[in-house]
Amino acid sequence: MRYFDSKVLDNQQVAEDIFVLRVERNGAEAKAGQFYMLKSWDKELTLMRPISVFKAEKDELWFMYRLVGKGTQILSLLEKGASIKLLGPCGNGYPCEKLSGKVAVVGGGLGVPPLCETSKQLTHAGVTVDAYLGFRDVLFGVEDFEPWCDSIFVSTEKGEEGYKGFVTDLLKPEGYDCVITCGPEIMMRKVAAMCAEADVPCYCSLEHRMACGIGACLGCSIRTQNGMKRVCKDGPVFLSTDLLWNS
Amino acid sequence: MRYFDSKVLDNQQVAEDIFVLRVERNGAEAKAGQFYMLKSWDKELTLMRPISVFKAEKDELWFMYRLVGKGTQILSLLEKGASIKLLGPCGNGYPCEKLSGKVAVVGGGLGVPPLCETSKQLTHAGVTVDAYLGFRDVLFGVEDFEPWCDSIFVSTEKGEEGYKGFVTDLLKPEGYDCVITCGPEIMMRKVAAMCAEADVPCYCSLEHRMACGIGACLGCSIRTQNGMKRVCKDGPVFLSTDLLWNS
Amino acid sequence: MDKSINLSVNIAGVPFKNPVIAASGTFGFGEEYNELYDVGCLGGICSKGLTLHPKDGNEGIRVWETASGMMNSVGLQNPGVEYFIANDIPLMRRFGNVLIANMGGHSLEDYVTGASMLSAADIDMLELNISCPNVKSGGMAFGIKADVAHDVVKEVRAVCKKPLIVKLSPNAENILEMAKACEDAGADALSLVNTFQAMAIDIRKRKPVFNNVYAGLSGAAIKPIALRMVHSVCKQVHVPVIGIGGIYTAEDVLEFMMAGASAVQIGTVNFNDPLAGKNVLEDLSALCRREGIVDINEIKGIC
Amino acid sequence: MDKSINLSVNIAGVPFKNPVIAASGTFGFGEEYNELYDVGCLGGICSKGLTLHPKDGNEGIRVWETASGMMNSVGLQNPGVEYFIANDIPLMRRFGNVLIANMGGHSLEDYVTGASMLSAADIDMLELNISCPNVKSGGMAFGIKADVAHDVVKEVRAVCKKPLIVKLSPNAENILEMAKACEDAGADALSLVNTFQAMAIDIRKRKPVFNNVYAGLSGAAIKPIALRMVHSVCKQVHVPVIGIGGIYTAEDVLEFMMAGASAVQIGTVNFNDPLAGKNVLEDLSALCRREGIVDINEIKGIC
Ligand SMILES: Cc1cc2nc3c(=O)[nH]c(=O)nc-3n(C[C@H](O)[C@H](O)[C@H](O)COP(=O)(O)OP(=O)(O)OC[C@H]3O[C@@H](n4cnc5c(N)ncnc54)[C@H](O)[C@@H]3O)c2cc1C
Ligand SMILES: Cc1cc2nc3c(=O)[nH]c(=O)nc-3n(C[C@H](O)[C@H](O)[C@H](O)COP(=O)(O)OP(=O)(O)OC[C@H]3O[C@@H](n4cnc5c(N)ncnc54)[C@H](O)[C@@H]3O)c2cc1C
Ligand SMILES: Cc1cc2nc3c(=O)[nH]c(=O)nc-3n(C[C@H](O)[C@H](O)[C@H](O)COP(=O)(O)O)c2cc1C
Ligand SMILES: Cc1cc2nc3c(=O)[nH]c(=O)nc-3n(C[C@H](O)[C@H](O)[C@H](O)COP(=O)(O)O)c2cc1C
Ligand code: FES
Ligand code: FES
Repeated sequence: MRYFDSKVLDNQQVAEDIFVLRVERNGAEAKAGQFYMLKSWDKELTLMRPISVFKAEKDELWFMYRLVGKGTQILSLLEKGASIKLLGPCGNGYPCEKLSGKVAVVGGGLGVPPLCETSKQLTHAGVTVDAYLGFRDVLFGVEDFEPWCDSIFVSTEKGEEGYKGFVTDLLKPEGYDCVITCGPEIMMRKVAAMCAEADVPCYCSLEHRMACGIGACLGCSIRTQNGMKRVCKDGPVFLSTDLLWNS
Repeated sequence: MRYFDSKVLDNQQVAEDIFVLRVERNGAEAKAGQFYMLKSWDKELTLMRPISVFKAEKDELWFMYRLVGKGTQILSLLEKGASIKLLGPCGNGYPCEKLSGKVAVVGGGLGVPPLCETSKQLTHAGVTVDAYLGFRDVLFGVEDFEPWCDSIFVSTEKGEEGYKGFVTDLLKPEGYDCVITCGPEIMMRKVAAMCAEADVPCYCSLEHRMACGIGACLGCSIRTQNGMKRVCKDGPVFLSTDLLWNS
Repeated sequence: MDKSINLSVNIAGVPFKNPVIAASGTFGFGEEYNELYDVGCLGGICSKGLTLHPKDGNEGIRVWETASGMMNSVGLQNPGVEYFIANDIPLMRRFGNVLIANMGGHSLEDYVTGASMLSAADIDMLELNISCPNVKSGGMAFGIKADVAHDVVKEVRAVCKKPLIVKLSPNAENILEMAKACEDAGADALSLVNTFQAMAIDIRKRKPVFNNVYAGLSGAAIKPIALRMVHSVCKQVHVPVIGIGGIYTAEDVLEFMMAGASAVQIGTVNFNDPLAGKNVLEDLSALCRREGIVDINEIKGIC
Repeated sequence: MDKSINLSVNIAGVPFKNPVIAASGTFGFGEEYNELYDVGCLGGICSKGLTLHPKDGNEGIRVWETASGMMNSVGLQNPGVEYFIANDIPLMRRFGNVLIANMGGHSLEDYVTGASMLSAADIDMLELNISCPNVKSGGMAFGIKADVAHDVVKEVRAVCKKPLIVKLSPNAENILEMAKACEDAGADALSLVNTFQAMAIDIRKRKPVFNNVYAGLSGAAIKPIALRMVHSVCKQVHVPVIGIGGIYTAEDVLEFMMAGASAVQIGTVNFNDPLAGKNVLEDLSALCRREGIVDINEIKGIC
């Protein structure tokens, strides 16, 4: 866990509202499924913004984010060379090193990017990966999965690209040793339920509003089967069977 | 009085802490001694910042400002092409068109820049201008007075350049039909007193914290011989004999 | 502006073409901002705070920027009720929107005399400021204790022929008791909040920034507290409530109306964006369309 | 840090190496921030708010950003006094600075039992939170009315063997009466302010953001109000006061100390800058040098 200054290497719009930010890594760690708290402002905004690691390259950290509000707006305006502060790596991440055999990564919307680094780290751990990636209408980041995945299944809600409907329609958990999912809660609940039925372990990555990002403020606590857990520190990755989906 | 979007044409540091900002004029008016309320932020700062017109060129407005706090800091980072909002022209300005003969402009510190446009407009009005410009240590803007002034007298506190001491030591109001002054209150009071003694009319340009800049909030009111006056609307230029120097 | 969306509201029988009103003390008598846009587009304008007799206001620094807000210690500088009636009302009338005279005071007698003069003049509503924290002699007390407020409102109510808005101070000991006391005493509407008593120190001079030491905080900084107060007051009173405090955007207007306000006032934002009145209104009708709101009154108090 | 400047302060007999203390609820038990810098450099650390029994805290959204501030509705999630004593105190002790246990409660009995347990444990001071506005059942009431506060402080005082700080709520009906009541009841020091009761509405969902509807506002937004409260309380009480509320910078620290505070707590700023504690301290000694302050106690209360 470090708090450090970094430099923007690149910040590109890759789809409507979707940007990829590349920053100097400065030796920072990044397990698949971990995230960083980012800020490129001083005190104009109170809080830093949690963004997952999209890719951890040798000297670079990549983040893929959607412009949704004030913070991501400011991020979206960053130009090469700009300063940015990073706090992280935050959270536990996926236990890639403990997995084996065949794993499905199931992502929806902005849950897709963190699964890219995850697919890579799984592949490096000798795991075979299939990706199931669901989008509303426009695809982003799909090609980044290609080096790491056996098969890639894509869906859009109205069928603009790939399968028409939800990506969960395509998934058959039975064929996998483990399922890893990240995306809207409604999707993850569905994936979790399917995995429970098929008796396949399922890891979910949660989102929650965060203040500190490091476990100090209890702003992101959720009730789980094992008591209160901090999404930022004890998560964001939880075994689906530990979750209560209490929202 | 207009509130309009403009573009930064240039923003140069001309001395330690001193910057010259050039923006598109967009047909806006600018009498000598008037000022604009500027902002290049959205809501990160609550208020706009009052800055006097340093030069009104055909298609450009020039401002010279000192970096003192958050607002001027943000201004100082503006690059060519950046957007900036202007509200103005604000205030009454100097009555250049009503003056004749020989006029002394007496400026101190950041009171110097507004006297540059003033010297120009006086010259255009057929008036002969002498400039008395006082600085702490470093000079700025002096060469800009050259086209418009007969003589230019310069002082610094420790004598780094020009006369060592205060610029008021150099001034002899007797020789002028009118004296125009802008700068620290202590300097203007001295100038006003000397003019009173010599029975020469003296115009002073005041500073006051401002919120609206257009006369609506009464945040900048001062007590004068003629009752309460708004520096932003009824001023910033006052006849010295109207002032009470109540601070 | 989108004509298919109804933004008009009614407060104590007075129709407003929309719920956005300029807040007292931040908008003069409308003249200055009218140079920048037609201020008649606003639902209404509250005059700067009047007192029976003319006042010069406070000495020294009067405005000071703070994080997402500002402090002011204008101290009710104004030309007095008589001058206002003779000179400013006719000018304000040209705007064609609701004319609200805002009045403060130092004594019960001044309040009553001023109110009866104003209510006999050509104004639409009287807004009684029982809250200005800047005037040392009195001022404060009326807005702090509910029973004191009750007395002044009752007396003013007795002489006031126009709908009476009572403007509450967030410095009140108990904002709910205060609201109920004013309602009981005959207020036709309540507006809240006025500024929060606050302080700034100039560490270089080692002195308070303001001659009066304390001054009033306004702006976005106070919005969450103001919204809470408006919400809780709306749940307790039956008269219409006008929400005030850090309202900068159309979204803020909806928040306050969802909390129960019938209309809002915008103050500090005028300094940040001199076209705020116009901009907030334009954004409001676009926002209503986006949120599927056909009549702004639909969402009033749904939270 | 500049060793020639004395930053050490004393509060109720407890020496602090400097006046910058981490505020309760924003700093955990110090562990997490200690991964980023040596939190032992701070004058002291207030533990997260404890209650006699463990608490899960509130459901739903717990933190929400606002203009220059944030709201929280954590609801006193904590492991309970017993667990804290057994597990967290030993960890906190390693930091080598002043250990302040912050405790809230729902009933007089819980306060008294918790306080006597804590005061028998290895803590330096007890900070009694009579103000948390998040817990529906009780919590609020203690911090609103001076007479209720007096009772709880008196009972706690009777069982507490350690210096007792009482932390005041800005939602108190009358902050001066509250301060005096707590002083009368035996508080050795006062700390203020806790968060302001506030509200946010999600206009898209047309619902309050927080399950509890209201939540606590903190951060730079509240600084001017907090400073005013600290200033006025300092003028009225004889016990030392710890200033809290939107303190982000070394300049802010000096403002609060010039207003009369003996020390300060920093809360929300830790989220904005995880190294805030260290940075504020470093800046503070540079600022003192620039301002010609040799001993920080010199400027205490000069405004
Ligand atoms: C562990 C984690 C990983 C994330 N990874 C990504 C990612 O890789 N790419 C991406 O685009 N987004 C990601 N998000 C969501 C991202 O944090 C928010 O979209 C972002 O904070 C919005 O900030 P804003 O200022 O633009 O929006 P605003 O709505 O203005 O933000 C206001 C406040 O709400 C918080 N907030 C708003 N939306 C969310 C949200 N969905 N989740 C948590 N907090 C939120 C903000 O952090 C801020 O504190 C992640 C969230 C979490 C918790
Ligand atoms: C009519 C007028 C004309 C001016 N012309 C110039 C000019 O040509 N060049 C120049 O460098 N400066 C000029 N000033 C001063 C300039 O407005 C301030 O230096 C500037 O506002 C500081 O803003 P800040 O955010 O950097 O400082 P901060 O101290 O952070 O500002 C905080 C607040 O105080 C106000 N403020 C701070 N200093 C002053 C000041 N001296 N006068 C008025 N308000 C102040 C700011 O506007 C802001 O509202 C003028 C001021 C006035 C009133
Ligand atoms: C400069 C200034 C002057 C004010 N003068 C008055 C006044 O005379 N009478 C009054 O009732 N309120 C006055 N107020 C309070 C505002 O009307 C409003 O209640 C307050 O500023 C909160 O709203 P805002 O956050 O939108 O500014 C004044 C506010 C400011 C900033
Ligand atoms: C997330 C969060 C949790 C808090 N929890 C507590 C608490 O448990 N006990 C307490 O006395 N104060 C608590 N507070 C209040 C702070 O200690 C502090 O009084 C307040 O935030 C104002 O200071 P600030 O503006 O520097 O944050 C909490 C504040 C925040 C932001
Ligand atoms: S965000 Fe602070 S504990 Fe998770
Ligand atoms: S700044 Fe508002 S009246 Fe002058």
